Amino acid sequence: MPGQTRLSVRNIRKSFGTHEVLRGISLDAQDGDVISLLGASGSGKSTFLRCINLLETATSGEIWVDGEEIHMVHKNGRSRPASQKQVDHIRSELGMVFQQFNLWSHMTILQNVIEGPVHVLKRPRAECISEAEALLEKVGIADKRHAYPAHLSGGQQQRAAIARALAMKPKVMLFDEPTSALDPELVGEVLRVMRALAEEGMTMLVVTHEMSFARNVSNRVIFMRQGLVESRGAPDAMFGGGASKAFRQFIGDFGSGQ
Amino acid sequence: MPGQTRLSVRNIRKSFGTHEVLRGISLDAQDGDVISLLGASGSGKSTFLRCINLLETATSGEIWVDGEEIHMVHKNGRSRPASQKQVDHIRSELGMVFQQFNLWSHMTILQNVIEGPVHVLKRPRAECISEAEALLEKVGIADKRHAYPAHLSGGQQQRAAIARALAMKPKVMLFDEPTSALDPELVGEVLRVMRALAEEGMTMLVVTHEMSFARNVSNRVIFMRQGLVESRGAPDAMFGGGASKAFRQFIGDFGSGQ
Amino acid sequence: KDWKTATITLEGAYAPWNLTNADGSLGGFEPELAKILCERAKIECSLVASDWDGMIPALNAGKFDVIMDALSITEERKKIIDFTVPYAATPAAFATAKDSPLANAAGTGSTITMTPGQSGVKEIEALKEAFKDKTIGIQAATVYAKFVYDNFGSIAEIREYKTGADRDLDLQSGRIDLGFDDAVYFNNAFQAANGALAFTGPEIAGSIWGEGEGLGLRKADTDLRDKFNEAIKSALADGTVKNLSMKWFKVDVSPQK
Amino acid sequence: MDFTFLSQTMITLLKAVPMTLALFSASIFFGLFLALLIVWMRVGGNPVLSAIAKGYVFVFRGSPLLIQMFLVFYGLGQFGFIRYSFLWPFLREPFVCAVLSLALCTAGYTAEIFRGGIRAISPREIEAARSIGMSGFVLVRRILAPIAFRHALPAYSTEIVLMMKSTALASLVTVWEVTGVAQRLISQTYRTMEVFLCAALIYLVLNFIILQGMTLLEYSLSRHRRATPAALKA
Amino acid sequence: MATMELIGFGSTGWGALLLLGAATTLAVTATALAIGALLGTIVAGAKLSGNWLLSAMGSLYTTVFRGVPELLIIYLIYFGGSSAMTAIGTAMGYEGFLGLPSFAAGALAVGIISGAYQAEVFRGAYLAISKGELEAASAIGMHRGLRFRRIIMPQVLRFAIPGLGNVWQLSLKDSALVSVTGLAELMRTSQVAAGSTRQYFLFFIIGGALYLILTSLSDRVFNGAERRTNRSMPAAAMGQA
Ligand SMILES: Nc1ncnc2c1ncn2[C@@H]1O[C@H](COP(=O)(O)OP(=O)(O)OP(=O)(O)O)[C@@H](O)[C@H]1O
Ligand SMILES: Nc1ncnc2c1ncn2[C@@H]1O[C@H](COP(=O)(O)OP(=O)(O)OP(=O)(O)O)[C@@H](O)[C@H]1O
Ligand SMILES: [Mg+2]
Ligand SMILES: [Mg+2]
Repeated sequence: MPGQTRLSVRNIRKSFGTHEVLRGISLDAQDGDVISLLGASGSGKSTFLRCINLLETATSGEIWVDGEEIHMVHKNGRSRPASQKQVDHIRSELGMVFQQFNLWSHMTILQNVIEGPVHVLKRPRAECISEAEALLEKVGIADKRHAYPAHLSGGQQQRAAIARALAMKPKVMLFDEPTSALDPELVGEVLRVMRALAEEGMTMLVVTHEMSFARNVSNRVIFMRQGLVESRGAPDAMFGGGASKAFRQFIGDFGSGQ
Repeated sequence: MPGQTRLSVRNIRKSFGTHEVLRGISLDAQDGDVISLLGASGSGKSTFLRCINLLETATSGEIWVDGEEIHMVHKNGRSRPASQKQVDHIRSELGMVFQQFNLWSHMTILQNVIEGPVHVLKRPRAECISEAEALLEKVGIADKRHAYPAHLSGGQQQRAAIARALAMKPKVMLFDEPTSALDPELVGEVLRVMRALAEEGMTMLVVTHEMSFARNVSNRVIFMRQGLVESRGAPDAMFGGGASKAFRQFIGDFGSGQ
Repeated sequence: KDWKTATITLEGAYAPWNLTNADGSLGGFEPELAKILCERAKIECSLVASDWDGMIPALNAGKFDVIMDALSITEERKKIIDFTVPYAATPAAFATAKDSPLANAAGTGSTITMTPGQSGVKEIEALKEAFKDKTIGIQAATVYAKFVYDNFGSIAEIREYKTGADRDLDLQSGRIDLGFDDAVYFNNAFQAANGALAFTGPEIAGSIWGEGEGLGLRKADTDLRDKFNEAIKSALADGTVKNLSMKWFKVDVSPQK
Repeated sequence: MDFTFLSQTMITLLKAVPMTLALFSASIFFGLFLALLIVWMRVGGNPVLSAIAKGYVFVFRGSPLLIQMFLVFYGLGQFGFIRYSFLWPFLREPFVCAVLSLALCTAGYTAEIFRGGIRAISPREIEAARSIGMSGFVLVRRILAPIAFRHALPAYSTEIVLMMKSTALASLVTVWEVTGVAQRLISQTYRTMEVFLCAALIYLVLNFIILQGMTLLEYSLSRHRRATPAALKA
Repeated sequence: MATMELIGFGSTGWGALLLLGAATTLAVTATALAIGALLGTIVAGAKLSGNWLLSAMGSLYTTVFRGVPELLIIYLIYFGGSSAMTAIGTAMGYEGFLGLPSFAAGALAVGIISGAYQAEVFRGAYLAISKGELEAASAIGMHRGLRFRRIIMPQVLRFAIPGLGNVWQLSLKDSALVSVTGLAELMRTSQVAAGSTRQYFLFFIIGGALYLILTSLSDRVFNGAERRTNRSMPAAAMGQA
């Protein structure tokens, strides 16, 4: 099992109008890889994740998930996926936690979490509920399971979003700043959950501003700058001072401090 | 000027239904005070800020802004402000940066920033625009001034929200996790901006998960737990190990590491 | 009140009684008769078109003074408004598709006279036999509707239409087998149908249809009514009505008495 | 006030209520199905289907129901090939034609209303659904439809009430429902205001019941927006 | 050939009258929409006010004017209105009949009805505004009026445009009922032409086509407005995969 390539991205480009946000990004992730995606605000991290699960269609480039290439058709200068079926299948294997959570406002937290397993994966409802409750327990919001998203605090919403993504048991998880709304104690807990998932072999791509996560949990770090990969490497090498000047400046205190 | 009490909160309580979220919180803030509000997710921090500028009406308690008490009327077990005029006036002196940003979706970033100064404070438009541009420059999103919120990255939206609040030149600022969506480099920059504001004498109440801010920028730390102030004190004392066990556990690595 | 002027309303869409020309002016039997009547009554009249549905309430609300719209004089209407003496009275008849098996029923081409409530007329009994289980279309709420219900309600299916014109279209499409209405009206409708429709059975005339068509007025305006009564009587007496009738209907509709 | 007349009128009109209700429920039922089909064609992404749906909505929303009904009932019968086709036994029936034209017309409006509801869904919630592999029918059934329906409900209740009133036109095609009977009474008695007031009262009561029902539905579907969740109260 | 002559502009053609009818319909509808916008805003405000008396009055208005057949409301205003005016006139010593002009009565009646529908459209649009954005406005001290003008109105308009398009359509067709006041709008002109010439299908189809032309003109206006207000929305989430 180790060494199998779960996700492979080749030379992705993406423009909004004339503004080129991604200018050719490639990446390979094996089983159990935890890749931290760092970069300044506006450098294209969210856009990159959104391109991988096709919420945005990249202007050009290739994406392979679990050895399967996502087929694209190109017409009149626009490209789109060739088969919706393939897209759906691939998306159900790619989990995503959004920067803005994007919980379904008309469903309670529990309903949000079981929605995918029950209606996309078509698994038995009772089973999904007990799994969902365990997950909510794990992220510490089991008592809020019958509340609607609008009635939760920011951190509670974020944890609900994480639970919702995990309930799909995806092979690859895409996290967009999964701890931004959490306090240090919870950050520690969520990172523990993520570490355990990595050990179970889940592949993860994590946009984060949490340098301690990048350094201590992930096994590779990618630093994006203006739509390009500025530098990449093992965390120790990157944080150890071997990285580019831009990266050192980006991490600021964190690099020098420890 | 120093020593003048800008904000004073006495024994605020707030329930949602039967769930008591705030259970009696008091606070005094003088000119130039920078108070960090720490606490676990769901402990009531956002609710507390929202009660101060009356977006939620507290179930009981008193609020004084700049020496003026906000008058409340109590009727059938519910309370509400006595004078909408007073509320509007007080709110224009209280800046607020929301956890979810809440930018006005039908306006460009620049329009969002000048909206308050032009239409609430009735200042000349041209002047407001040049000030707004300077503010946007300061938070690093001047190039996005004609974009709509929906087309910005998370960090860009957050900085726009900060600029919008500052443009009102309030006497007291309430920040709800103002750096949650920012990378370390930007966090550093935004904290620099806030430190400068504090030196100019602005009073600030900051909900944050950024321990380095709490420790290095603020002059007082309040730690909330389950709707109560669990402990409070000067940052050095709190982080120096003199604080409660709950607080030490909350800050985790941060406390022990440095 | 001294009646120097009066406003007369009509629908302007009930050819040939009254109709609208393409230039917007009103024409037909009634507008021409109205002109003559007003001259004789020494009243300056203006004609305005208005919707049939609102006509009687609008008269009573004072929007105009006279209705001249092939308005049959009936007991119910007399409770609400006042009438002049009739200036027309028309027979009624059945119509059907020319190629229908019901065409040329017994008595076609003849005229019978009936009085209100009369039953057991042998021509009608013959028609009952012929029209068994057929569908008859009538215009709702007319004297003709009552007649058909009374005499054919037990043997045929009756369908009520809001306008005669709608019924004629269904007669042509074969949705119904027979129509019953004012014979003068039918005469005109047959032209529009390009000869696809024809009378069947006898024309039915007489007091069974009431007194005929008269001008409608507010009950209070008795002086105006009297002026028009005089005018109508004189126009009937000197054959003016008959001439106009022959011009527009090709038959004489002036009340026989 | 002439109470015997009013009560007699009321009784006569009430006898026509079942016909009004039959027209109403049948046309709402078929109209809803047709509308869903049209919305699906409209937003499904196929340009040809979308254009057809657009054209449909344009024609049926853009012209008066009176004209549509006239053309469906009297117009279709003018064509020999329809008169001799297997459809004629159905189209011959006034009730079928009335329901057909009412349903065709309401479908155009309803389709626009639901499209508006779909537009009001937060794009973020749609993205979240797509990201777990939802698309097509499941996406519609689980996410789009519930949210869109909730958004569209006020406009849709309006449309339903309009349909109740639109059934009044069916007397044009010899289906005698409440308004038709009222008009017939008026042309017999000429007491326009009294008869119309009775009819109005009937419609008002029927519509009030419908609107009340819709308000209840709206309330029960917006638990997620109320200030305090009901679960926390008690 | 005869057909072309009938609908043409010659001395026997109905073209000019039909166009005049269409123009009248347009004028009635536009006036009614303006009246309705004013009433609708007030009623929607009342329903949303949170004051039970105001909101009950608002509900009464929307229930009655949506629930009662349009024709009756037109009757009430046209006949009732003139009876009232005549009574007032008589009391003030004026002899004879005083009436609302057909156009004014028709536009007022359709406007009152359209106000009930617009109130619901505005209310729905208001509820669609993000609560956070309203809070942000309160938080900088915007008073009610300002918040309404700067934040609520623009967004309500944005969300209400499709609904207003629907109301426009409704009013366009309600205006056809105004013919009972004797106003020669499009529907009545078509019916008069049909009855006078006995060319029912021809004139109903022409009438329908003219309504469609009015619709397509107004659709163009509403679509343009919709596009303009949509600039700030994220790129179509619906369109793509
Ligand atoms: N409108 C509401 N209705 C009911 N409960 C609410 C509502 N808003 C907040 N709560 C509850 O009140 C508690 C405090 O929420 P609050 O948003 O103040 O937390 P917080 O301290 O800001 O947390 P975080 O750090 O996660 O943002 C939470 O348990 C939340 O579920
Ligand atoms: N829908 C859009 N239309 C136009 N420009 C967009 C759109 N979405 C994003 N952008 C632009 O693309 C750039 C990259 O955005 P992205 O959200 O990927 O940044 P990010 O790296 O995730 O930043 P952050 O850390 O602040 O979330 C930004 O400059 C943003 O303004
Ligand atoms: Mg981002
Ligand atoms: Mg919070």
